[in-house]
Amino acid sequence: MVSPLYIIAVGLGAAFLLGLLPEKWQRAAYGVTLLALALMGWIAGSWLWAFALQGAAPVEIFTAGTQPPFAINFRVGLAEASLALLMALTGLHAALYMRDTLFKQGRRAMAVLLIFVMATCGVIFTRDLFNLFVFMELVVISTGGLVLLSADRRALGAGLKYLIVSQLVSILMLVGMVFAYHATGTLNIDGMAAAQADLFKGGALAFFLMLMAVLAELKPFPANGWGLDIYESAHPAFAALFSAATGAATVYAADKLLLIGGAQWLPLASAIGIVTFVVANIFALVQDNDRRLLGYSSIAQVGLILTVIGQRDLLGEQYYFVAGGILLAHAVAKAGLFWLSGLVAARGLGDWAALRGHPVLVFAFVTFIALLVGLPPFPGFYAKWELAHALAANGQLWLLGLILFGALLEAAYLFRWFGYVLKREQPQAGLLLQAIKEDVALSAVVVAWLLAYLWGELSGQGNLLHAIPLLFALLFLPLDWLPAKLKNGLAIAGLVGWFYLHYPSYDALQLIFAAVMLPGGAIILLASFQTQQRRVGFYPAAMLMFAGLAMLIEAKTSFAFFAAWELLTVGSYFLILRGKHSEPHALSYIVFSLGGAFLMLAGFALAAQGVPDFKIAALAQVAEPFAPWVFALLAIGFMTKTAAVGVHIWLPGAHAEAETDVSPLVSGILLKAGLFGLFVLLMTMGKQQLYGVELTHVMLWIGAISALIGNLLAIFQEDAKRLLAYSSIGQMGYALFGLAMMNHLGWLMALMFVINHYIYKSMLFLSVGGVAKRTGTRDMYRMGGLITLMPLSFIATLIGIIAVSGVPPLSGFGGRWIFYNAIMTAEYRLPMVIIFLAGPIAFLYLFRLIHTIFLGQLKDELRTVKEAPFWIVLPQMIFVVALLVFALIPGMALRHVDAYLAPFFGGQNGLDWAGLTITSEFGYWSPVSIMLIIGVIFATLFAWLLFVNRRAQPVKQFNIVFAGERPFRPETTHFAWNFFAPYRKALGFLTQPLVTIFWETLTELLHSAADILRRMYTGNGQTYAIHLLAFVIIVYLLWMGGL
Amino acid sequence: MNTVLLSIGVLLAVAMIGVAWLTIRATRIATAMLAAGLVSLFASVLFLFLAAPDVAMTEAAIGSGLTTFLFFFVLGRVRGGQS
Amino acid sequence: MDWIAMATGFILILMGLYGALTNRNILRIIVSFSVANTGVNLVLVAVGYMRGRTAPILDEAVPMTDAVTRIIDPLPQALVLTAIVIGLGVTALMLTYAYKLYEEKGTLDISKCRDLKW
Amino acid sequence: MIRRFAVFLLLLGLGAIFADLLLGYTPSEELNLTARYYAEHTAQDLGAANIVTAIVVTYRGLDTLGEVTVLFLTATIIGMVLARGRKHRALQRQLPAAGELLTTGSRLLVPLILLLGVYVFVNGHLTPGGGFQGGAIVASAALLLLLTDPLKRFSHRLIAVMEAVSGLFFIGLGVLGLVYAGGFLDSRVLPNGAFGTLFSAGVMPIIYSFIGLKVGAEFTSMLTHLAETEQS
Amino acid sequence: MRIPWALLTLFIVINYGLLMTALVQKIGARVGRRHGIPIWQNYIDMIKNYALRTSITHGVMFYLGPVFRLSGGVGLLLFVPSIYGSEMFANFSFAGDLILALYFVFFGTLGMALGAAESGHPYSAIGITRGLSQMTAAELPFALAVFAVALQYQTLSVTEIVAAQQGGVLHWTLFTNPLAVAAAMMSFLGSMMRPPFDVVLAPQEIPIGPPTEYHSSFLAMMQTNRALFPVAKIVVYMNLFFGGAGSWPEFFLKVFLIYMVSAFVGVVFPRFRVEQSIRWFLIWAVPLGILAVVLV
Repeated sequence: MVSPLYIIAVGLGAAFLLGLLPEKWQRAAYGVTLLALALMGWIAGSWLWAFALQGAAPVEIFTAGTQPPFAINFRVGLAEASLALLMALTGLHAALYMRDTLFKQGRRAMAVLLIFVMATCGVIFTRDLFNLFVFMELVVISTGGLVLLSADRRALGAGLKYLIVSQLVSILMLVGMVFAYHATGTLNIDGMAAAQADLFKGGALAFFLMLMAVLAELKPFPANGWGLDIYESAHPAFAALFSAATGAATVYAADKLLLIGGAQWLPLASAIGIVTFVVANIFALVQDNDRRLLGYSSIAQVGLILTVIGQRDLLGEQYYFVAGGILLAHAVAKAGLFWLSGLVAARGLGDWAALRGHPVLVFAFVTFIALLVGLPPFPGFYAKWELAHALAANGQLWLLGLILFGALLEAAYLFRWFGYVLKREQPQAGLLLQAIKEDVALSAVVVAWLLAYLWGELSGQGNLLHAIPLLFALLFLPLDWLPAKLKNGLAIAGLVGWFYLHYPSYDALQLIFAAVMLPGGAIILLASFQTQQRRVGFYPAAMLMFAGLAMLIEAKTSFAFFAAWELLTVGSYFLILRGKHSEPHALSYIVFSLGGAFLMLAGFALAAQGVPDFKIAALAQVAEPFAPWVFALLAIGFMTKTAAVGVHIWLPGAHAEAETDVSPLVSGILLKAGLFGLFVLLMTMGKQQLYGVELTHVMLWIGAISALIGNLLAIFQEDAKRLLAYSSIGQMGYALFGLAMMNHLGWLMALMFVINHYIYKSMLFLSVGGVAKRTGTRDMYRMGGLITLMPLSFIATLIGIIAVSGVPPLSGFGGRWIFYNAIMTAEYRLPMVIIFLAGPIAFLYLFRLIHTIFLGQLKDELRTVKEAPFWIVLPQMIFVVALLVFALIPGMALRHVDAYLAPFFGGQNGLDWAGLTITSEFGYWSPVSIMLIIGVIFATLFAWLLFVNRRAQPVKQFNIVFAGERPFRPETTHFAWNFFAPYRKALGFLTQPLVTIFWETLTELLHSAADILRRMYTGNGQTYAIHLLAFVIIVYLLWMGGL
Repeated sequence: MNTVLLSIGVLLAVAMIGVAWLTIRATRIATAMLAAGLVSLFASVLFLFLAAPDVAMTEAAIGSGLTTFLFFFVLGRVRGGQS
Repeated sequence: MDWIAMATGFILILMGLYGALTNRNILRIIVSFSVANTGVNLVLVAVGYMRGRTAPILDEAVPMTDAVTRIIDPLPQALVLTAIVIGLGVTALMLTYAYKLYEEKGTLDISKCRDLKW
Repeated sequence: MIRRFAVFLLLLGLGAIFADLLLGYTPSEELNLTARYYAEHTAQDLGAANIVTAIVVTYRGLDTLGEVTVLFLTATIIGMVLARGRKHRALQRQLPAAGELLTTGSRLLVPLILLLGVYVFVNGHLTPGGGFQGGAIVASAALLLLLTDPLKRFSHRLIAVMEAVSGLFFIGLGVLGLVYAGGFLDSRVLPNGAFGTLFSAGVMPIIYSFIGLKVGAEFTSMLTHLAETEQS
Repeated sequence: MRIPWALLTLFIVINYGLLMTALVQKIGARVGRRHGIPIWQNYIDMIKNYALRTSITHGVMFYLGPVFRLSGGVGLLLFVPSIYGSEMFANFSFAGDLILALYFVFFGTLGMALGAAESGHPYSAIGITRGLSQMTAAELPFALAVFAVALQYQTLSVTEIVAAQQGGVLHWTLFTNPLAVAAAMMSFLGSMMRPPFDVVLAPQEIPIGPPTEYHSSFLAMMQTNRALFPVAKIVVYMNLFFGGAGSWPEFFLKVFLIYMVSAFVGVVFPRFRVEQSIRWFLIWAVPLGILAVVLV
């Protein structure tokens, strides 16, 4: 093994050697540079290998043949080696990426790059304070040089600002250091840490100054304007280095420095870190320049890591896992994004739409964003999980809340950006493709996935990349070049196969949900056979969602549950985003979903109280002070997914704007994930009281109001798919209501809704989607009279609306019947009033749906419309059959669930399923008899009427009684627009978009606050220096004043 | 001896502060630069008193010498910076 | 003496910073910083100073054997040596920046150099 | 005005911190652990009379290496920045020649100054002064030449080679220490020799000489690069 | 064996319905000092319409409308026992309980709406929107009342509810739970399509409303339902609130009296616009229903 000192020696030596080479020998110089960087990387890598795999102990390296306090020493352990490898690799990649620039600038630039990398390694290795200072100064100065490699002339100003600030920093550092030396008699970090006890007051102050100096390099809020300017104007390859390498090295320096101060300084680090994290993310919301946005994000991430460093004591042995996970994820993702930014010609976020033509680059972009946000299976996910658990177990709830809030903001702007990439107009400027640059960026993707695997292996929770559903979903990435039909077949086979292999191990509840989600999904996917092209990106997204669903159902631990939850959220987000105009809606979907997911994370963390490997079933044992909070957090998380009122505003747009076969997926299937979660929650935790309020009672109200508001809004929609989407809100409200009743039949009704809603909503969405596809519009008033042209779609819709409305004999009635039986024993009666009102309102929108599309007057431009494509009609017909079967023998599915639920309610079945009649405590219901009786009456009357009118004469379209005239234009004759005008007059006040206004105001407030506050970054270097000074003074007053 | 040294030290200190004031407030940049060099020079004398001959030499050669030259080099090339 | 030097050093730092943060001319800012740096060096050396002792150079006057009781702390001096040189490096770099900025914009007013912000 | 007031207030705060430090400062009566070690061991272990030099070159040699690198870096960046865009410049205008006195004086003085510089850094381990000071003196010779003839083109090549070679030797000696002695930059690659003589203290004087050369070269390089920018 | 008895019930109720509606109309006319229609006028209309052979159709759903409508009426009647205690006239109540009846009401409404919409006449659609809108509000107090009654008797079985009201007039829900009955009767007014809630059909003006395009046997089928449906609906009310009927005479009397309630109100009040009637139900009837539910 080569001494790590050679990393320094090689870097420096190569830099000096470059001076020897003649000016003309650019290639040789470049070769030396690459070689040196590779050598440095190799040395670091070999040590990493030794530490990680051979369990070598950390080594101390003495210089000058003298023991540490008297000479400078290095320490190299696992963390140092991996960070050094990171430095060398990013350096190497930067050199490759900047090849043209380096050739143009000559060997001097290469030397500066080498010294930069060498210096960051030095910062990481050294255990001597002053040596740390020297290396940091080297980093600063080489940064001052590398900034100038940019083609952007503004970089000059940015570099100057940086130098001004670092002058201030070095003054603070030196003064602090010499007094610390005076107090402890040593410059060695470990020595100082050992001497901590005799740090008298001057020592504390000295430490404070040093800490401020190092923290200032981490760009804390508000002393970070200069950093942003560098990010914005520097060469992207250098910005990548600045973010990944400088950031990581300085973080590590801060980590070392905090050893000196000891535990009492850690809260300060956390406080500064979290403020920076949140504020930088808020500011980033209003950024339109890609690199500046990345700069804000970098600052935020480093703030987060600083927060984690401050929680070092809490995290214990998880510390390096957590901090390292976030740090490496940040470094790789940021480097990758900066490298990508070099491929994009223009600097607006929307200009990244140019990536769209290159699926591989889009995949890279997605990977980096997922890495940054901390989605599974990337390291940040595991890290966030452990962090949240440690914080919750130790009562740091405020901190946890702020971290999650900041993370949500970050996710919001990153996903918004991703939306731009996929949806914005392709810019004129386009891409500046260059093979080497692409390769560099793509190598970061590889590293990202390697890290994901590594962190999975290291995590005690099990590696997500070993989960077969997830791997199956990922398989579709390399297969994406295949034709869609083939992939569709594979996907369906996968879903059905997985279900077939696993259903024996499911209990009744799991079975119902699994049947709806997996084979149910396969049926909907039949509709996807009608696509012709390759449909790039659809299958990985869809299968990611299904993987999440499959894993969710089987999840035993809270970790598995949460990971599955995030997977299905992300997968469905990609699916929704595929819609033509779905960009804003997909964004609001992902923001709400992640918000809900973060609440769940907090809930699980609070429940676990530090127990690793927390079982879902153990939720039942959560003790008193936490239990109601856990319940509330999880419930809100799940209700976000079911779009309960208050957090429902994402749903209409997301479901309506999705593609034809995606809408049923996300409506018919995805919503059930929330119900599944609620089921699990209520089955384990039962009733909880918070401040004397029974939480299930609150849920009861939420469910009722959702039902009312969903239905009410549905009747005023002109857009057919929006109508169905609002209807889903109402239906989920019913299901929530049933669950919250906390009685046997209520739960049974909720399950009934799971099945029913899946069938009829999928059917209706497909039917309406088919119509929209053929007519080219979703506005119902533009349709009309399509019954003769699209009879099959009409039949599906007809059966669908009868089922939704709950009119006997179809299966919707079963739900209503169980509902009435359930409310008979419910504890609360008032919420029923709202549900009663909501019920009949459903008729309004259902009638509107079928009337305005299929009945009434056919439009001239639609006279040649054909029936929907076969593959869209086929699943509808399957659903029709399924609906009839389920209407006839609901017991087939429900009796098992009934028996499964029995133990929760005293062991009795809720209903008596013997024979054909289903009997409850209060009433009875015989689906077969009902169907027979109605069928016979109906058939008799129909036959008679047909017989009587056997010679009836069909008339032309406009042959109606019209005050003696004949209308000629269908547009004026088809009564469709503003259909329920009187209703709006009477109850329109209930449709005030209060919730939308609330969330919009909140968003608006955040944005304008960011827009106003960010003006503190005036662009004047002096102002930035003043910020830094103010930062120091304020922290001094707040912290030392209280110390 | 000690008092003499001390009074010289105080004198130096006062001189340095005065010259430093000139540095930050002089109307002409050239004056400011000269004053900064002078501060450095005084400092190197003070270093001698502080038993730091190495530092004194360095401060004299680099702090007051080279740095000042650098300043003037650049000053000559930017016409005082006001335009 | 050490008190005087230290106090002077601190005052120089503060004055230098005041100059650096209030002057708009970049050259003046750099000059002010160099004053502040001198102040830092003073403070550093002053911390190492011990009354009644001599420079850490062994010769006839200070034999090897009683060096411990005769010389002052050499370490801060070594640090200051490095700090001075680093200070020069940064100053030179900033001057170069100033020169390039002037070439670019024709002015040295730092408040005119605000094309990157927010 | 507001800015001034704000800065004043903030500096008042910083002043308070400094005052706190100043008032809390108690001069130590005894050498602390580290300083005591240097006082007791430097002469025996390293054979250097100037303890500061021993610290700078050996004990904290890594700092010095960094410091030299700072200068190298600065010189490189200055070269990089100023070389950019110089090529298309119109060539020298004729400037008034420097005065007779200066020209003759410099011819006389330059060798002397150079000699002095070399003396300072060669004796760094014995007397005050060393590589940095010597290097600065060497550079002032170059400065003098520049003053007498502003258009004098120094051989960049020569400077660069000197810079590079001395730097490489510095590192090379450091690595030799790693291989043949106690660690990187250990000066005991060569025997300590007789205390107080020129050829003592191991490779310390050699390293310091290279430092001196390198520093001199770098200063010169900075100065010439700056000097070669046109007087606009 | 149930089927012949069910057909008999159907026959009785249709004839009774035809006569009763005509009678009520005649009474209204006499009160207004007009001569009024002959008592068999409904029979004449029906026979004429069924006999018409000139018929046109607007499409499949056009057929289904009346069929749905009449199926709804027949089904509603047959899912509820007509005569308490009589095995013969318990009809098909074994198939489902109160909830079935409650929801089956909508079957005809929905079917009618579909059929009428198929005709393509804008007035039909307007009529339907009005009808459905009004229904949502009108059904609410009824649903609340039913809930209250079910809670009161702790059963959803119509037979059991009737059974619980036996033993004297004072055992009727009318007296044991007057709030619920009041709410339900208000709802009843709305569902009878009589003034003041008849803007849906607007029978006095030009033929506006869902049946605009219907004629001949289509219309006849709907007329049949118009006779049948109110009675079927009143049977539900009777069973729930007025002690049910132990015999056919009691049945006739109670149905007539309950029907007269809506007739009286209709004579007194002017017609409401739809939003007015919605507000009226929400303001007056719903609170009563809520009180009924809460106080049970």
